[in-house]
Amino acid sequence: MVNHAEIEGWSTNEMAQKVALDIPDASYVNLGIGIPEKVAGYVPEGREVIYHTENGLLGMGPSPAPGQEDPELINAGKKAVTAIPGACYFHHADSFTMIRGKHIDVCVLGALQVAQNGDLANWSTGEPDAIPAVGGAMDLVAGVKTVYVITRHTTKTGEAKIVKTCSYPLTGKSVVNRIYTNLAILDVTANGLKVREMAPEVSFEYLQSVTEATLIR
Amino acid sequence: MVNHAEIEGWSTNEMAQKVALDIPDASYVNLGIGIPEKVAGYVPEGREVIYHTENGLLGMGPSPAPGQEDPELINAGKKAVTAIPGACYFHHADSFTMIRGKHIDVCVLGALQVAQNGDLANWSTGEPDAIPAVGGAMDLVAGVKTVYVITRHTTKTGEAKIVKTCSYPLTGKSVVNRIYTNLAILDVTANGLKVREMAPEVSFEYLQSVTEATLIR
Amino acid sequence: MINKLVPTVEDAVADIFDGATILISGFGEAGSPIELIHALIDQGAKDLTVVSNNTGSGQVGLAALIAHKRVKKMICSFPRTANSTVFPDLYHKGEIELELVPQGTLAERIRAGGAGIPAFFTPASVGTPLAEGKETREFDGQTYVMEKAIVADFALVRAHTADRYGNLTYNKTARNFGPIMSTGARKTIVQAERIVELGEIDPEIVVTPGIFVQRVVHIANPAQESKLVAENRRYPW
Amino acid sequence: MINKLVPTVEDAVADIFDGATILISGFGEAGSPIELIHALIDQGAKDLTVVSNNTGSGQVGLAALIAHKRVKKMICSFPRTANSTVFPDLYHKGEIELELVPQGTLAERIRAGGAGIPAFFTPASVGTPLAEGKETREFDGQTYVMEKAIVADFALVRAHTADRYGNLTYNKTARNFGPIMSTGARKTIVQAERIVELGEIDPEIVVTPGIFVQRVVHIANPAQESKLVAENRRYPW
Repeated sequence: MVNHAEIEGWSTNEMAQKVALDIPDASYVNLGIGIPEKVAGYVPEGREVIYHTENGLLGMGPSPAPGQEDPELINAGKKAVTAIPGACYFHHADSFTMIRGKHIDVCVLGALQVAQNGDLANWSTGEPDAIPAVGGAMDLVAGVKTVYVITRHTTKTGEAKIVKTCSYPLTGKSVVNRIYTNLAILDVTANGLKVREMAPEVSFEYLQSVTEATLIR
Repeated sequence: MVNHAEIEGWSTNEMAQKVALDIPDASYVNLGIGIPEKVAGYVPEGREVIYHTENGLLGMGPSPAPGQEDPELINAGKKAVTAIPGACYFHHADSFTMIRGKHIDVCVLGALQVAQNGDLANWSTGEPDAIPAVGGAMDLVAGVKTVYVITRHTTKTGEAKIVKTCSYPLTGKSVVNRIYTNLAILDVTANGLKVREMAPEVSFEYLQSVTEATLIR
Repeated sequence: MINKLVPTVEDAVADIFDGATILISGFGEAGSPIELIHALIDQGAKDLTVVSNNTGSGQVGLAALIAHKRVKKMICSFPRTANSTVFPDLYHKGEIELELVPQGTLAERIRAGGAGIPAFFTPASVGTPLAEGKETREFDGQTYVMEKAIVADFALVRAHTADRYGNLTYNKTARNFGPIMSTGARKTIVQAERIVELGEIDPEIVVTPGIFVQRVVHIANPAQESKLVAENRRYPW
Repeated sequence: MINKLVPTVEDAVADIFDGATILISGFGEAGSPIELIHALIDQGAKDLTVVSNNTGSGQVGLAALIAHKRVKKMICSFPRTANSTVFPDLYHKGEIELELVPQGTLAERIRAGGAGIPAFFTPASVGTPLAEGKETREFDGQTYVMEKAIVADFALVRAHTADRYGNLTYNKTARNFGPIMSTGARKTIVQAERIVELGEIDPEIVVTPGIFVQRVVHIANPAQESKLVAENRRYPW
């Protein structure tokens, strides 16, 4: 039994900021579509991070000014972006050489469920009428050195997303290294999910009560 | 028993010319090191043939004028070459994508031995003190659409090079399509080696007498 | 004489046959050869297997090809599209097949097809439903799944600049699948915005060597898919 | 701050350890990182496995590294060289191992290592002594041999132009193995003739994206191996 979470905890922007603080200087980073994209806005001054987008750009810059969008310069979410000085373009096989070949340091992905052993489900609810769509997620979790997940701690209807075993189809087995939720930051360790940090007002007991997986202090 | 060949037949240049006549307009061609390189000099007027060299150039041109050599613009034999307008450079994996992926139309190779089923031996005599060196030959015979061999009909000491079964280590099995020697042009067919053309003064009987493989008319 | 330039998109797609497997470049609209796809709709070939990252949007380009029921099967990584109901509708009705492939595996299978590599091993999808029924194998203690090359009959590719040898360059992230799809088909058909003389493309910057290209058609001002979708355009118009 | 530029070749090769596997770019002298190789000789690492298409010539560059008995094993496609007796002499004495690999298989094994592909199938060498002892398999009626990726500890690569991110371009056929070797090592060390500011290399023409490169050293005027060989030079001089 998991309680319905009543503490809001960190905002999405605060979560993104927490992730950004954990990305070392000089990292090559792939940010998933959606909330993960916010991470780029919070990289601390003095750190130089290079963003990879799997559709063929290393050195992705911020969104262009309105009216400056180029339909041939987009990110994996098909939104207009820019390219920084020192950027380069390449084809899809080379792009996934970067991913699969363990050249990308960090990726940040959303999640439907994360299991306590690091299993990730983020591409399909497995419902019969859903159109399955996977994109590059399975390649990213298989190849990137460090996989961060950023997600709300529970679903909108209060169901646990941090679970003992994923019920949704997997994206990858034992692939997640750290989970950032609105309530806590959790490390996936050999012994289980270790609480690294909790949002203000969140106690360990409360956190465990809204988490299906077993947490360790 | 094979006779020692006494008829000289075609010159090396004539052999190269025969090969050149059989290369269709608009072909992509890889010429092996040595005698095969001569073929480029005999492509008939009006045919446009593009030469591939496996060290990363498509659109190889003739040798540069003396003094114009560039040590970074060489062919697979490590000789200075030029690049024609419309040429391009690429790396080794892309170069062998062209070869292995059946994008090259014709390659012309030398031979130590060719067997009547199209087996080719052209990289090693298998002697214990020889330094084996294979280069791109095995990839070429495995991937190029049409494999031509250009070779003297017998060795300098009169031994057959067109044999029933290769005694030297193979470069590839059943890979040769046509053989150009100083005495004849032979097609490798499902039924055996078919004589396509003979040099002046060469009779079928004479040709068979200096050939270990069984010839068909 | 090597001249891969053909005068019209009709000439370019004339020999595409029923049942063909076709690679179509593009990531969303970026790099999608929309004029070639429209010519293929006009040409009429059906029962096609189409390999493309997405399934198009609106009622133009790839979505229109699907809407006209010319596509028997899609091989792609991301068939959901914000602005299209074409694929989902047919899929729910059971009128189109889907082979869902992780994006990197899709790229590598196409590249392998072009490179004469019949199969390879990848860590992506191991332990997931997309690896079910596929051979797996350990190398150095890690499990990998064997994936097979895709070899296509045709590729429809959009490039930026081309010459008569078929040498190509691309524009920004519109490059995406174009270079590997060019290698992966028996006949690669290209639409390019600019046609230049031989030698005008620096040999150091050619992205697709001409050997991989069979036909080039000049489309100076390709339609912009997102604009057509915003205007609710529908092909054929 | 990302700055992959290091001041000297000594800095560049400082951490190469005994027993390391090292990819060395070049096809003959074209693209051979001769100053990095000489620095490696000075540095002293031994028991190396070297992956390079050839074995060098004369008594400089790769041939000198071999002559100094730093190389335990060569993985290459063409170890015979017109102007060198270094490799043949040691090979005949049984003092150096040789793994002979068809050139295209060598390239693909290196590329696979960089791309996270542990193994693949190729038609090259099937039915020959170089396929002996290797697994073979049929796909669509044709036989292929399984080949495994090469993953190296270091790559020594010669490029033409570089920036501080490690983006590289090459010169003509000196490109050869550089781009794939850059991807295939845990640490890729580059010597480049020209160092430019970020953005000076057009993002469309970068051949090796900086992500594959860990260190760059500026060698404005690299020695020309064939000239040294003609002059009978011997390293160290």
